[in-house]
Amino acid sequence: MPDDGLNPELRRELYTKMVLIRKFEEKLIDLAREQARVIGMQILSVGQEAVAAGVVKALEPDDVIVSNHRSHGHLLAKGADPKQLMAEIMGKAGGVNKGKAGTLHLCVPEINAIMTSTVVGASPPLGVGAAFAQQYRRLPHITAVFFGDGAAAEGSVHEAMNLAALWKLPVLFVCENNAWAGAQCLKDHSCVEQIVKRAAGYDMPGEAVDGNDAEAVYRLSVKMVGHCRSGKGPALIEAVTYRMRGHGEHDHGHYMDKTVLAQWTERCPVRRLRERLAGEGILTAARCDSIDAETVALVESAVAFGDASPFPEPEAALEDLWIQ
Amino acid sequence: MPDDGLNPELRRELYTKMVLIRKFEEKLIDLAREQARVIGMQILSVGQEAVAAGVVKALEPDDVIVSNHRSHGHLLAKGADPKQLMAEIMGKAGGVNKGKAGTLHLCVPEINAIMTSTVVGASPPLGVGAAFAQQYRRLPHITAVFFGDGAAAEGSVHEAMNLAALWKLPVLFVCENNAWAGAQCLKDHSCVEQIVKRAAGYDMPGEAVDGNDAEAVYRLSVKMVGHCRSGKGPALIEAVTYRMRGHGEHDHGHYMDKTVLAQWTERCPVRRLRERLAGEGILTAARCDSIDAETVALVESAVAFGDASPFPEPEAALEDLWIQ
Amino acid sequence: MTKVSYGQALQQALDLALNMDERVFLAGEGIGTSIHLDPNLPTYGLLNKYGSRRVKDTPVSEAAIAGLAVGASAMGLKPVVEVMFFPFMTLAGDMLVNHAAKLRYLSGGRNAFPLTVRVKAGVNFGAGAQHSHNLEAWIAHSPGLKLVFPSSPADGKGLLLSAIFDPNPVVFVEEMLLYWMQGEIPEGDIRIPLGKARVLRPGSDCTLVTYGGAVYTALQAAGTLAETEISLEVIDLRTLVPLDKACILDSVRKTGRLIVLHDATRFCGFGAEIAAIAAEEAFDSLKAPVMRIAAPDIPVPVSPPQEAFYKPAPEKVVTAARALMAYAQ
Amino acid sequence: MTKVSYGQALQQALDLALNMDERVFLAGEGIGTSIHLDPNLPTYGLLNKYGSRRVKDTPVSEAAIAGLAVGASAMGLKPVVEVMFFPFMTLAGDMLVNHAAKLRYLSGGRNAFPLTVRVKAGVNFGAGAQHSHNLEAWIAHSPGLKLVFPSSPADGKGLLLSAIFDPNPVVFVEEMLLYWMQGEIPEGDIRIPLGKARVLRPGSDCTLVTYGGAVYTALQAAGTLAETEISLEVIDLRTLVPLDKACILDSVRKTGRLIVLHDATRFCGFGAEIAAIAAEEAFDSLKAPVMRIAAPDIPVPVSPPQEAFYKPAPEKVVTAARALMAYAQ
Ligand SMILES: Cc1ncc(C[n+]2csc(CCOP(=O)(O)OP(=O)(O)O)c2C)c(N)n1
Ligand SMILES: Cc1ncc(C[n+]2csc(CCOP(=O)(O)OP(=O)(O)O)c2C)c(N)n1
Ligand SMILES: [Mg+2]
Ligand SMILES: [Mg+2]
Repeated sequence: MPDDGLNPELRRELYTKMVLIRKFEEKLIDLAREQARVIGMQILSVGQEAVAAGVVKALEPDDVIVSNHRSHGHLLAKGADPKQLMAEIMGKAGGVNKGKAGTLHLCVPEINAIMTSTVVGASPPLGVGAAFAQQYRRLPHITAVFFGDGAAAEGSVHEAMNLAALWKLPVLFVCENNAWAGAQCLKDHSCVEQIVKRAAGYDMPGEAVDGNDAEAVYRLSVKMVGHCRSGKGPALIEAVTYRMRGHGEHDHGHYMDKTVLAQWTERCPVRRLRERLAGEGILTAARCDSIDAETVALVESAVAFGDASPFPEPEAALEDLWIQ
Repeated sequence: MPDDGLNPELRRELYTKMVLIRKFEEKLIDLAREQARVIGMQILSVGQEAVAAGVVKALEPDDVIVSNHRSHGHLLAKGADPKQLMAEIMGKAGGVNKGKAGTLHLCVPEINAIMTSTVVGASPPLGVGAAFAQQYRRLPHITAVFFGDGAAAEGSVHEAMNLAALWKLPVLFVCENNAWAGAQCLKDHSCVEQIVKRAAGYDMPGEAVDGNDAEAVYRLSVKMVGHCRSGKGPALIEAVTYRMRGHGEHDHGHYMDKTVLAQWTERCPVRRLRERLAGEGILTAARCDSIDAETVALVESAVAFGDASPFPEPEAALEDLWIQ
Repeated sequence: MTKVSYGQALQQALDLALNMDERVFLAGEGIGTSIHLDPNLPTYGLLNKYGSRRVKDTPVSEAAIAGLAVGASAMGLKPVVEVMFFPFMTLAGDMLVNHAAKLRYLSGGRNAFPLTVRVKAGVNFGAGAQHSHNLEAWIAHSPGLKLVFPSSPADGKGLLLSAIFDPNPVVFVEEMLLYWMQGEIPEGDIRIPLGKARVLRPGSDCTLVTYGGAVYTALQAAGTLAETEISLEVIDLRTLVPLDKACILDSVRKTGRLIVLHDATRFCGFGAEIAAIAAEEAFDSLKAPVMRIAAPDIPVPVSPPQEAFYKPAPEKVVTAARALMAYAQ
Repeated sequence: MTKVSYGQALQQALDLALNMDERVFLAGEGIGTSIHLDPNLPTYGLLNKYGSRRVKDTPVSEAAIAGLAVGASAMGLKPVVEVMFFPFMTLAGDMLVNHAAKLRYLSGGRNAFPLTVRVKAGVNFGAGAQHSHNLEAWIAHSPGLKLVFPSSPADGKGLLLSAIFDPNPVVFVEEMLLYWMQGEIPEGDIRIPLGKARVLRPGSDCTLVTYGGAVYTALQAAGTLAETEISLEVIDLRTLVPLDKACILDSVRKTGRLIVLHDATRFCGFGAEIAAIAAEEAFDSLKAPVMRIAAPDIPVPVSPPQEAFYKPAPEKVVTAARALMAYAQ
């Protein structure tokens, strides 16, 4: 069981995970610039690491997550192997999905990250289906579903919430409100400022949280996960955060207000946690630095693994569709 | 402008409309029993007449309505010709849509009933499109959209509400909560008892009303229509009523609780208004009887019109798809 | 063998599957408590027998129903969900086509979606184009989905059992107007493999390929043609994906003539694929042009004479077969 | 004539339409303020020029976007809405197929839906099957929708103008990887009628029918074949519905051989319709089997060698044409 008290070890783990996500994605920024080292769009969660780390830390290993197009953080937080992930993002045969998925549809069953969809709004109905299976099989597990503020406008999200609440399915809806859906800011795509306002329309608990505070996210998640696990049905968390980069690395964010961005940079979740833990003497600056350095080395080894892995055979494209 | 005071004339008109709807549909019950006089399913609004009459009375002739599978009441209230409607329901060439629509997709442009869809949940996005055109063209008109409690579970309804509220479109969402979606009662298909709870999730006004009280429906509609017309955006009315018959005439309602049905029969909206108007001396019993009798005659003449009209030519099925 | 209706045969398959495998559950709008009180409907009586844990009435939410199937099957269950009428498949399309059909492939074979979607097809029940619109060609053009379209009680039962226990996602189309048609079915868990067509009526002059309710149009025409000594070989595809190409080609190579028949509209319909396969792979056997008989390219109108006009009639097959026999290259 | 990119040509059409007719408005996800700052994109700069009343960014709500188009067009506007990538068309499917395509018909011709839906098609941008999945065959099998799929800047401009001002609903497919391709276009409101194919390269030995980006695959193959004296006639359909059957049949009757090529998957793809038409209506002219060249029946994988494998290459056309020429009946 996750400890719902934020003990020092857990806080250090939170920090370590967030550094892993940050370093992994900073490397992808580099690789995206060097043409052809990574494939397709690079849609990163830089600035949103506290959501992935905080929510997933409140889950059990057997709990399931369903992710969306901005998935690296969720998967790394859940324990995906950075090597296989990196190789996959490079489209290599050694990737976790043999290169077929690339960055957008990563599937990592060994950590119960069973589906990732880049169709915006798809993760909630998929996750509701997974949660149904958990309820049906009387498992003590829950499903956490990640989706964005933009996705909240999709009809599928509404249908999923109604069904989950009606059948009291153990699903935690996590809306990462990062203030953007592509180039549209929240007030241009949503009629409400707080997505969590909608929870009442499904008679389910919903709370907003500072999505740049990993500990706050964790605390709320523990509470909401407890609700879901106890058989009382779904819950909604709205993690208010900010997309620190363009929508993807192909987007230079020309429409983003640099002042606002600077304000959010001040609130960088990784730095905040580091400073807090250092301030409280839980992690010394030196220890933080060595965590950072170890993580960079880990990420470099992932890149080396990816580089060393061959591309899949073209004809292998014909495999993996059908089960015989 | 509709008078928002309920003057005697208006109250008499409400009664007359409701009687028209009731008699028209009672005739359809007969015709459905006599095989082959009417085509397809007969999905009737018996018991729900106050919603159609009350809402539409609060509209201007130039206002638009978009209806669903249970449309006869909405269309008659708006002023559709009973003759052409009846002929259409019979699949005849003299029908308002040449027999192509039948009962389920009636389109009556001359009364601004521009679209009816039998795809549950489709009327809200269609109506939002119509309301957009009204706003875009700076018309003083609004669009009223009818949908059921069952439809409220469709994703399209959510998308429509978000868009309407975001763009402040002049659309009145009218949810006819008749306690059933086919054979599923409200608590079996909706996670909330009151659909109107969802209005807050779109920052739009929403109010429930006794859907069997035509005057109450009218009063709330005047208020909500005023809101929409003033440019403040959409509004939601939930008219709480009851489906007095099976889903359609092919359904004998074996799953419906007879005691509950009897309670609602007591609350018959037509009788209630009649008794109220009689009690207040606004319509004598004799006048009511003669309205009823005139309406029956009108409906009979509609049936005669339908009977006299030929079926369309088979080959005419090839017409009306494309505009050259 | 017992004699039951097509609907009851499907019901037996559902019943058996529920009984045999705890992982099977049913979900859909009104599949438990229905407005129809008719023992010939596939899900009739199953809620009573298996309870609301395994037979689930849902809200009117096609995307969520399909998502339920995708998500639950990813977790190892064997969902059998219903989309009421074919046109409503549009609302489930993203979940089925972008998710059930693709996510296993994209995962490099690391997950699986052993789900079945039941859907009703058919014209001639007076409901019009928003209820009647055969979209099997859409499904067939979505790699990753199997597609079954049975025409008889025995096929219905045997193929539905195979569909439910197939490890891939399957769309199972039920011809609504056949629900009341009687036929013999074997007892017990007798499955018919997916991907095998059946020669319903052997013939030597002309091959007719069809499926679903149109099978009866074809058989009627074959009877009429036999009177004037034209021997029509009628093939019921039964499964559209995977397609039993060998059966079609063997027949066309034998007869040298091909008619394709279906109730769906003609342009880009499933018949186009069959015609194309013949033109590609049996070209040297063809003695006459391929002919397609299908609904005209219009939505389904409600008025009875027009709806009847829409549905391909046996006479059209008779005329086509005669024209092919008369054709001289 | 001026030289612009395919994307800019489309942009000119949108610009002209907005300028000429107050009833035209644009809506879609990120069509005004976009994450892309690229003047070659069709809607680039139009928000600035026409303001947010006429160029509308929407929420991520494909069904509502399509519903907006259907409802607004029923009221006499001429909406031009965008569905970002073809697979997301599934989410707009009900509104387009069950409503835009059917409601006029069902109304007995009493209303009209003069809307245009722009959608991006294409593989080889590394996004995989949930972004790349050509579904033109679905649209073509939905009576009531016109379907345009231009391959050049001039066609793009002329056909988009025709689509916008056509009184019927039109799905307009844009080949994404062509956005940056340059070509000459005429100035002003010059329209190309819907329903007219074009012989891009006359030839005498074999007809190749294609559309969209695959046109360039065909032309490249035609060049290679010319070196060995095989003369390929390349037809660019431009409009898929209504289809210019006469153009195809004239060519096939002349050459006696037909190859159909597209980037969509093969089974039940649009090519099946073309092949079927040839087998029905040009049978007596055919000297060899019809051949279809299309993507394999799999979702689009992400890994570059596999994605390249997916897309039909010119070599396949060359091989097919040689096989057809060598074919002896
Ligand atoms: C159904 C669908 N429509 C559109 C897109 C294109 N798209 C990709 S991400 C995105 C914005 C999503 O915003 P949000 O849900 O807030 O997630 P974020 O990118 O901010 O993490 C859009 C519109 C898509 N992938 N799927
Ligand atoms: C998209 C779709 N799904 C299912 C149906 C079948 N169906 C017709 S009416 C109905 C129930 C609708 O309930 P509600 O919206 O409350 O309207 P009511 O019939 O009660 O007026 C259903 C499920 C349909 N027509 N459209
Ligand atoms: Mg966002
Ligand atoms: Mg209802």
